[in-house]
Amino acid sequence: MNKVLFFAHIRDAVGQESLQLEAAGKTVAQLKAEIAEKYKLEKMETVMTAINEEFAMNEEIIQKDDVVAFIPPVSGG
Amino acid sequence: MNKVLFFAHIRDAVGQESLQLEAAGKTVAQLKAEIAEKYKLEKMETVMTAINEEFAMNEEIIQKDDVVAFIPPVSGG
Amino acid sequence: MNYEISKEPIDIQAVIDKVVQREAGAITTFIGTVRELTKGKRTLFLIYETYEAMAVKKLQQIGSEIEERWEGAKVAITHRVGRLDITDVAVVIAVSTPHRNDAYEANRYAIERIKEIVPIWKKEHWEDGEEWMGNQLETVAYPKGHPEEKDLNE
Amino acid sequence: MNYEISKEPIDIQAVIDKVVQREAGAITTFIGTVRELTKGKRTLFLIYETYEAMAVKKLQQIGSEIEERWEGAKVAITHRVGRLDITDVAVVIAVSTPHRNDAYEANRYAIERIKEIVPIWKKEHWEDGEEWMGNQLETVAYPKGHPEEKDLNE
Repeated sequence: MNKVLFFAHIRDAVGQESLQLEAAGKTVAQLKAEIAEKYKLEKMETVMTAINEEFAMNEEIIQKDDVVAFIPPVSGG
Repeated sequence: MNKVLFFAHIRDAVGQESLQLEAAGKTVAQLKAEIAEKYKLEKMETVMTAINEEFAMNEEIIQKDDVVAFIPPVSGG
Repeated sequence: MNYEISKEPIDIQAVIDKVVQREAGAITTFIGTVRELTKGKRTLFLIYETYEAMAVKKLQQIGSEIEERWEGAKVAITHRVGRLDITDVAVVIAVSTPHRNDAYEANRYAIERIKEIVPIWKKEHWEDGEEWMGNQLETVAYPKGHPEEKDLNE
Repeated sequence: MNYEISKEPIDIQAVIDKVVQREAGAITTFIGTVRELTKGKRTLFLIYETYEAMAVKKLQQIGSEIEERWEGAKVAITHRVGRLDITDVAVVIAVSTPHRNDAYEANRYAIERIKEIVPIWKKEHWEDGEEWMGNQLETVAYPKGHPEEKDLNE
């Protein structure tokens, strides 16, 4: 299983801080597209993805137990 | 009379923090030359002069009661 | 613990103390505060949210980048999260270096990088609504899934 | 009292507090500390001396120059005098501005101007002697009796 974390406006749209789901074997891009469709998320092309707390490319394949996080454009500072 | 203030290495060379002397009517350059000769001060071309707490040009004429200060190259900060 | 996320008000002096070194002649700090007006719109308060574990790692990465790029630099960064009111301190960056120009440049590098890669988000609250802020340039996209060049805009 | 000469250790937070403003999103500080090694020579301690009345005026002038040049800027500067040991804080410059780039630039301007026009002198004490430091570029002269261009060197 994989834990998927949401933040900021994505968290508001999904209505949860995280989900448990099976994503092993999928690419980042595939998971992103599925989540976007399910929760009607927009502007996903501006959203980065992290795997185990490091930024990941769209082509990267998610492994068993990986923690995936969707990172909208940041606005700290 | 005029008060003349010394700082840093000039104060060390003169051996006093200030002098009372009559400088009214002299230019800054004249007073500087006199003091330099009397106390054997070197590198006076790097020393600025202030009259009443404002930088003064070499040609400026010292007035009665003006406070004159010799300002060696500063090194604050 | 030079890189922290804090739920409490930031003790600026404590951040500065972390970078004091006998070899350093200069310390710069950047203190980001909550501004009341942004483009004419009045902010009531902000909420900062973070992905804390990753944010700390990314702050550490920024510190490493600086120490590699500016010789002798020492860095400490604390970012606050939660609710912040006008004039509250959101972030403190302290950088010490042997020479002062480096302290300014390295500090500026740190704030730019924070705005690029550290997972922290702010929600602005106004009288007539609220919104999660993007990267301040709302049109910016990262087609490759991660930022590749510096966004130097505020 | 945003411009001060102090015989006591400087309270950094107190200097920062003077520039907090609701319109400012950024505060930068420059903290000049006593460095142990300068060009390989070991400093034991420093003595700073000042022409205090004029120094305060010149600090005020620098503040005015900044407020004229960077819109919305607020400035506070405290310089310490007397004996300072390694890592002691000699000067604190705090600048707040609406936008952060201005806060860095205005702060840097302040330290450069201090090194040009504020009558403060330091005497370095080493194991084998002591010396009043000139403007760090010992060859610089001001043939017209006052500085006319910026000395940007450290």
